[in-house]
Amino acid sequence: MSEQYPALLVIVPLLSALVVSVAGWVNKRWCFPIAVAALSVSAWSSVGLLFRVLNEGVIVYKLGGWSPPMGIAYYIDYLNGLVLPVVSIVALLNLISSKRTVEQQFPDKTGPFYTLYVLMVTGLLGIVVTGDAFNLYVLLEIASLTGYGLLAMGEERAPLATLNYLYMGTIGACFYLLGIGYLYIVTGSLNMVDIARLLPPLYQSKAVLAAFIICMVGVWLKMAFFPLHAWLPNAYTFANSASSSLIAPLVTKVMVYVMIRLMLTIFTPKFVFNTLAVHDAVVWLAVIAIAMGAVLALKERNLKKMLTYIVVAEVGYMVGGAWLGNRAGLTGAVLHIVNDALMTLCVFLVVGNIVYKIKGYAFGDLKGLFAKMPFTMGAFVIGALSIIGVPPTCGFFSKWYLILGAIQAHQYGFMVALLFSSLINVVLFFRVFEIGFYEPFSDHEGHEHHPAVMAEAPLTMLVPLYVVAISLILVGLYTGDIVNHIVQFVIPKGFM
Amino acid sequence: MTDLISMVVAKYNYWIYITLMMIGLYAMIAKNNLVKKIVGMNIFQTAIILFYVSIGVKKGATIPILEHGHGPNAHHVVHAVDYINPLPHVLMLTAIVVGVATLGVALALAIRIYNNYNTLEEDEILAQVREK
Amino acid sequence: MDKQEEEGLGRKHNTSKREISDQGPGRRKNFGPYVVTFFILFGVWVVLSGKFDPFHLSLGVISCAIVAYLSADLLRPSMRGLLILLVRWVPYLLWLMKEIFKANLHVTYLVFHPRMMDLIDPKIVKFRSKLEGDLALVTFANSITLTPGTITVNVSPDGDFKVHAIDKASGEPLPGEMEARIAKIFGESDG
Amino acid sequence: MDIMNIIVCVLLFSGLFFLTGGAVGILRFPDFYSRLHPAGKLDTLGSLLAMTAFALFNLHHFSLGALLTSLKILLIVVFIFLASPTATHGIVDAGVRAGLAPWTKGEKRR
Amino acid sequence: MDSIFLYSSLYLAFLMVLSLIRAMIGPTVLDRMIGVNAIGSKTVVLLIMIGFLYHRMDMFVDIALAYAMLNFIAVLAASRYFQKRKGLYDEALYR
Amino acid sequence: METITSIRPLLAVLVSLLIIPLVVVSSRSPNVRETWTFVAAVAKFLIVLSMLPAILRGTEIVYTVVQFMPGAAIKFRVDALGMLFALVSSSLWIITSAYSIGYMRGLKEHGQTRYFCFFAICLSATIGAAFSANLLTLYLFYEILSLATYPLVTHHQDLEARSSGRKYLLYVVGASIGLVLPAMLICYNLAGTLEFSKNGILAGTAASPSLLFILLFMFVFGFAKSAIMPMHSWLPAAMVAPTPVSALLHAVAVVKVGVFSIVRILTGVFGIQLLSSSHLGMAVCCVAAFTILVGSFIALSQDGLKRLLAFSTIAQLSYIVLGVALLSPKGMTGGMLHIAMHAFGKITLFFCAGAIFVATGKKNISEMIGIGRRMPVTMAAFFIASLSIIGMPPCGGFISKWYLALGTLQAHQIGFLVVLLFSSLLNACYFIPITYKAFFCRPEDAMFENKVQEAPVFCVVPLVITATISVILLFYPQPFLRLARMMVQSITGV
Amino acid sequence: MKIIGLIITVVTGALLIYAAADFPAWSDPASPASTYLSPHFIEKTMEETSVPNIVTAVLADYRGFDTMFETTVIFSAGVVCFFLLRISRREEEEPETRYYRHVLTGVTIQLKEGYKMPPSADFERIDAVWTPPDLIIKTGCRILIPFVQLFALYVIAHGHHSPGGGFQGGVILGASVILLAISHDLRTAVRRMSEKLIGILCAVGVFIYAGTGALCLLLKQNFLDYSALAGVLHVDPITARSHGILIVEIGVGIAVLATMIWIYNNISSAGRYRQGL
Amino acid sequence: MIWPIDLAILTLVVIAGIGALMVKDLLGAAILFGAYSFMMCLLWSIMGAVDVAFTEASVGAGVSTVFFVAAVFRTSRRTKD
Repeated sequence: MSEQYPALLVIVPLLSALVVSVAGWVNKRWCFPIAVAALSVSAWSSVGLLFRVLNEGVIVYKLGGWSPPMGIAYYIDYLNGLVLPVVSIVALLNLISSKRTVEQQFPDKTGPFYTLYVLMVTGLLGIVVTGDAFNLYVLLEIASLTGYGLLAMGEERAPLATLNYLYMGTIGACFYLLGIGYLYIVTGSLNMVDIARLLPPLYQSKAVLAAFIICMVGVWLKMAFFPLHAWLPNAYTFANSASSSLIAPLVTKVMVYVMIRLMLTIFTPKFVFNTLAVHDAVVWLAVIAIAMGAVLALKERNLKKMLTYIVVAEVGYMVGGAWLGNRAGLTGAVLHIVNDALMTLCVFLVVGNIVYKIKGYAFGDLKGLFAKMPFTMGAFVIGALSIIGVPPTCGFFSKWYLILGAIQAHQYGFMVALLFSSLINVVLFFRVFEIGFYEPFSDHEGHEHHPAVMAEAPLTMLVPLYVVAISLILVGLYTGDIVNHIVQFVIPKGFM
Repeated sequence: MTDLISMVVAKYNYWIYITLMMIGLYAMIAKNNLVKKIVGMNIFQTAIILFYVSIGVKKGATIPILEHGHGPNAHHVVHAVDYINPLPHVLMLTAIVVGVATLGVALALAIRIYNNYNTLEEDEILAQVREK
Repeated sequence: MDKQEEEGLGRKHNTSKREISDQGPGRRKNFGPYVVTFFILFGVWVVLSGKFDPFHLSLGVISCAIVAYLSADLLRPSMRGLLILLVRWVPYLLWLMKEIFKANLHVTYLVFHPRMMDLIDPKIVKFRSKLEGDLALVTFANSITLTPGTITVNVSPDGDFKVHAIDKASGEPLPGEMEARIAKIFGESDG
Repeated sequence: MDIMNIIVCVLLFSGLFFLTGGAVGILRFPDFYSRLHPAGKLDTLGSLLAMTAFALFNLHHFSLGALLTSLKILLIVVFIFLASPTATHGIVDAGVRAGLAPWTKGEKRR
Repeated sequence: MDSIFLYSSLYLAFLMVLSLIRAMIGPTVLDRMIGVNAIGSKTVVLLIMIGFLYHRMDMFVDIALAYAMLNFIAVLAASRYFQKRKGLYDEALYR
Repeated sequence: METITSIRPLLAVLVSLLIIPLVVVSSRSPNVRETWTFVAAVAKFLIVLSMLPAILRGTEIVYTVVQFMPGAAIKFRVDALGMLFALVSSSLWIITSAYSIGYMRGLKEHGQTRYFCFFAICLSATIGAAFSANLLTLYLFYEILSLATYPLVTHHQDLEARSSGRKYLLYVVGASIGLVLPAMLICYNLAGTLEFSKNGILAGTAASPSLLFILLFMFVFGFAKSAIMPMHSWLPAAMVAPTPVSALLHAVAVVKVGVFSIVRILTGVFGIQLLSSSHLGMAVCCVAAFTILVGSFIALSQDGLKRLLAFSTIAQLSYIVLGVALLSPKGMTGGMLHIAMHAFGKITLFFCAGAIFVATGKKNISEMIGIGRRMPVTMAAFFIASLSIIGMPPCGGFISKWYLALGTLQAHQIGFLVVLLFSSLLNACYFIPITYKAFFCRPEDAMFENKVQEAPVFCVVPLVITATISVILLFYPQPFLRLARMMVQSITGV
Repeated sequence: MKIIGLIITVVTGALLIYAAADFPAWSDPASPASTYLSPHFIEKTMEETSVPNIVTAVLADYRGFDTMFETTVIFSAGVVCFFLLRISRREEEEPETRYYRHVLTGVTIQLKEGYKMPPSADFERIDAVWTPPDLIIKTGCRILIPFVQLFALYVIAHGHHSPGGGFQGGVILGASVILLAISHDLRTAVRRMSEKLIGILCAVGVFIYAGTGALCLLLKQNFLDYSALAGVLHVDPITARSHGILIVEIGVGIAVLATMIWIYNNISSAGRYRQGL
Repeated sequence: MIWPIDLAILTLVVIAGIGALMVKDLLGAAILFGAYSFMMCLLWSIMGAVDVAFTEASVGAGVSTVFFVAAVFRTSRRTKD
């Protein structure tokens, strides 16, 4: 069966999304177990794929039995071999964690919720696994549409924010589609590898240049890269916690993956860094992105919104890293996809737990939270430390590679931006810790012992949270292995 | 000069697709009404479809459905130059479907927004948001 | 949706003016309408399809069966009506064509007349038709719409017509000859 | 140029003539109700004539397939004949319900 | 014959411009509906003409038929609006 | 030099982490909880001690936990310097644990479980830093230590604690992220490795002198825990913490990790040759000397006992930096030795301050006139310890100061000798009056008139022990002196 | 905002125009797009899949995977609309007032606070804004709807030979039900196709598609390789491809049909399913 | 490909598109958008993309216009631009 893993990876969630949908009409209680089973199979096959890639190298799976330029093919190489397990496992953990929230928030609509959830994961996995440029667009739309649906169910402002997201997302996806069209018009192919093969003689063509720019702008829109980020904070903040903790970790990261895929596979580094030579400008844009994300986060008095701005800043990390144009920077960017997915999941799960128990996430609501929810906050500390970049959590190591790349590329601005944002993160998170820790104030001497009333989230929410939190540390400790066995093969040979 | 004119003439489809697309894009950015923006979004999408379909056009070719598909001379040789490139059409079928799906979702969102704020004008909604 | 309510409301009642059976498709005992619908539809299918190999014909049978199952209660045909209608429709259609042609010439004349504004004098004419059946009324209304300078504005189920006429001459002859012809088709010529 | 083609052309041109009437009519007529007259009638007849022309022309190379295609064209005509008055009625009904007063002689064009 | 069809179709396109003008200038929504409906009926004819120009009549008939059906639905839907929203005539406010 | 691969360094680090769950679980029964703390402290000390013979034999113990990239790993290497530091801190943890029990129970503090947990984490990090074999590991444990100290600093959870905590974080974490991290990466980029080596990892690289200068000061100021001016002002602020915290952490673990890190940087990253050839050592010496003088002067004007001790610490820490930066073998020996000597002395002083606070609630020196009548044992210990800090016999401090002074001479830097002596004079000026007033002045406060009433036994015994050790160290400085000498020998070859 | 929009638009347009200069001329038969992949499709489709409509063949076979997700897109749009708009009974604030109309006389009865009429043949439930359907429209549509549906099925069935296919047929089929809802009212349409049925049909449609693919997988071929169905259908592999295409087209049709109705129901009644457009 | 008609219809498309965006009434915009879809459908068939034309006819002209009208029905016709 293992040769069918690439298909199973996407098909099992798809089919089970349909089954979940039907189950929603028949008996709502079946939805959740089916969804869990489906995502478990995906996770299993993605891990299986990763090991196959490690053993055998690139895997090509022909859908419909048609060989690649004619039909659609899946290419699983080291890059998506790494990203796939992350996507599926993050989705699985969040799914388990979301059970109670969903029951609390949409008692009548669990069926559609899980349907959309599983479909979204299908879309994201498909984006990562596919080797066809147009197929990617379709899957992108699945992920986006379901994402709109999931995000819009939230607070009063959620629909408006989501509609804005929808406008931006549509422009982004259409730009991507247009860029693929430009490539198609000059090459006549839609398969990524095939396009890459046909492109080199056309590097000087204006159409290829425009295709690249348009694709990039489209992808940046989708990932909320700096000047195009305006939709993200509101959309993620006002959504329900189960959805935002799925979408915040995954969507931007998957889009970064798409960007790297575009840069590495379709338009080869030779074109991006030698022919085009705009990477300095992009890195500076990333610098501004990081700085703005940090500063805007500092302004917020609301935990979830603050985190969304951190997401914006993190996007800056990855884009900047990928555009540094050297091995270390790219390693950092790829590593950060993994790490950032995990740490964002961690903090957003914490927000989910807080919302579940306290029904609020403004700073004012967090008073005394360390006493109320010590375990949740414990995980939050780990997640926060990882975002700050404290060793041995994984956030440190991706930052390590990013800074190393910045130094090697002599992009000191980027280095400073990374450090600056880490410092701001320290401020941000310790501000939250302070509020959760001290308020309401005890008397001046602090000797009075307030018996803490524990109101911890249920076990289904805590267990996934701790799995993530521990994996933050484990991934950090095994960074060396990840880099040596996977990430270094991502980067094409001959790349500096 | 003649080059320019011949270029303009030879690719007029592309110019018009760009025009349409820019109309849509401008509407999406600058219009104040949410439904107008959705209309703009659809125009934007159709412009891209126009672009793709324009790629497929081939002078002196017919529609991509084989003549004499079945029947006595079903197995005569098919020449590629006789038929329009079908691939962009396939892609655009998908794109149209995506467009209508997005439209449905966008309208559903607009209705929800209207239920919340009783208006579809973005500035009025934002004013209400700020008041709260 | 309340199941019980649905069931209850769905019981058969012939006297009602309700047009569509609430039973949903396919719960009637009488198979006549289905068969008739099926054959009408199959005739249309053959025209549409133009393929006579067994594969496509069997597809056609399946399709027609599905549509008949779903929508026979919409069409509500009967064997007798079908035959009679076909025979009687043809002369009426020819007559109608003639009328339409005349009407169109009239309107075209108006359209291209330089002083068109002086010629036209829109007004609303009201009258009561003797026709009873829905189908007859609708045929009449549509015919009015298609012919000389008149458009049906409103028809009540009882046969009250409101007609917008573009000028005096158009509105005069109503209900007139047309009503009689339609009454003949639908066998309502008793009046 | 055989006789068939001439018939086809005549039918086609008369169809186009009526369609022209429809197009001009909806521009020239003074109000909504009167505009419906050309829109509802002239277009229908115009289409009818043009379609008949096409159906005939299609029979040029006679075959079963061509006949069926011609029948299909006539099916469109039938459909238009059923649908067009209904649509016209729908619009006029909407006008009445929206409270649009009919134009009467002597008023300004609107 | 092809050229006749070609010029006829160009002429039809011109007629569509006229209808489109009505659809653009209004003044009421209903006038626009009339204009669009008129465009629709011309489109059906035009589609079949294109079929002849491509010499693939049989392929275009289906589209024309579908077109006639769906145009009808759209017009009905728009007119239906006024049955439910009686007297709502707020276009004048922004004219 | 021969090396042994052994897991013992890792165990030494982990043992205090492992008891945290036990501490948390047994939070309802304080006795059990504190037993666990003791067990861990003793176990840690024993593990460290078990490595001592091997180190003294001249071998090194190496253990690689995980390799991230070439030249950067989590790796432990126990050498003489690390052993010295680990010995000091692990032995003092035992004593401090005992003291903590007395102090915390005496004041009925809240959150004691949390306190013991983070205390344990801090100790792990300290030992980890002591045994780290490369810059990355050092940085890792340094960061953990910084963050784990934060809850201890802000233990009281009041406004003052909050602002102090912020200041602490801003200085320590800010400096380490903003300065050490980039400096470390630049190093890595230059040298391709972060492994400490005898000659310094930067020795063979083609770094320009100005880059070296910048790097050095990024490190020196980046390890803000060492409280080199101008990065010092978190230390007095952090004195809001409970006294055992101040005692162990701000006299031993935290600040010493800072200094230790600087010593590692100077010896392991830059190397003696590089420093002396580019005169960078001199620059560091100047900064250190400045800190010594200014710190001492400020200490002179303090009234709060703990704040006084804090500024004294600032000054004393710079002795160590100065000694190492002199680059003369004797000076380096003195500097390293001072890590141990100052630790025992200063911790005694802090214990005394805490004991006074527990027993009487006094914090300011001006309120302690005549306190010797009530707490003679405590004040006697205070006296001994202050002698050690001043650098007078019969205390251990004398030895280290002696070596330092010799070092200045050996390096032909008479100026720094003057600084040393003058600062010792200043030390005497602010310490001796306290003891004098405590014993020989009439108490103003009626509270001191009563009979002898010491702090709880758990408070007093530890400070007596540390004071005693301070004295013993003068006569038997063996393990520490030998370790320091071994280290210096391995670096300089003398 | 307008100025920003203008600037962005102009910049984008300028970029696109600039790039278009390097395009091959429009409708050039020698352009890469026309010479690289498409000749294969055009020339080989018939022998590889035995489907004359190349678009259908490419759509459902060569790029069948795209189409499966296209159907999924539609499906998810339906679910999203339902998820966003449908107001469940629990969410409604107060017990609703119900209206009933006596079918024969047209008398309307109002029942307050959630009381229900006992099931009766003579009354039908209506809504507060109910308007009597127009006779002409109603009758006209009644006659047209079956033919529209038949045409839709024809389109699905003849996707191989003429333009059209599952998607178009499905839309027209859905439109016919929408037409019913428009010409009568939403309740009538919902009675004929209940919400649950629609919801299940949606999923079933996509399931037919994906399930066919998965069946190929179980028959030891790659996903969506319809030639694997040869053994099941007892035909040669090429005809099996053709039949496979038909099967998935039917799936697409069902999914699209149901989704279109679903979206319409939700949008036109804003989720209350009372009174549609 | 019949370029004169193509050009004519392209012009119409642009006009209809602008019209749909300029109309100060959402119902009117929806209707004009329907007209825009008609034009598009014609355009596709002129370019020989029959399947696309079919889809556009069924989707653009039929269903999406109905969706628009339904949405406008459920919200408001009012618009300022």
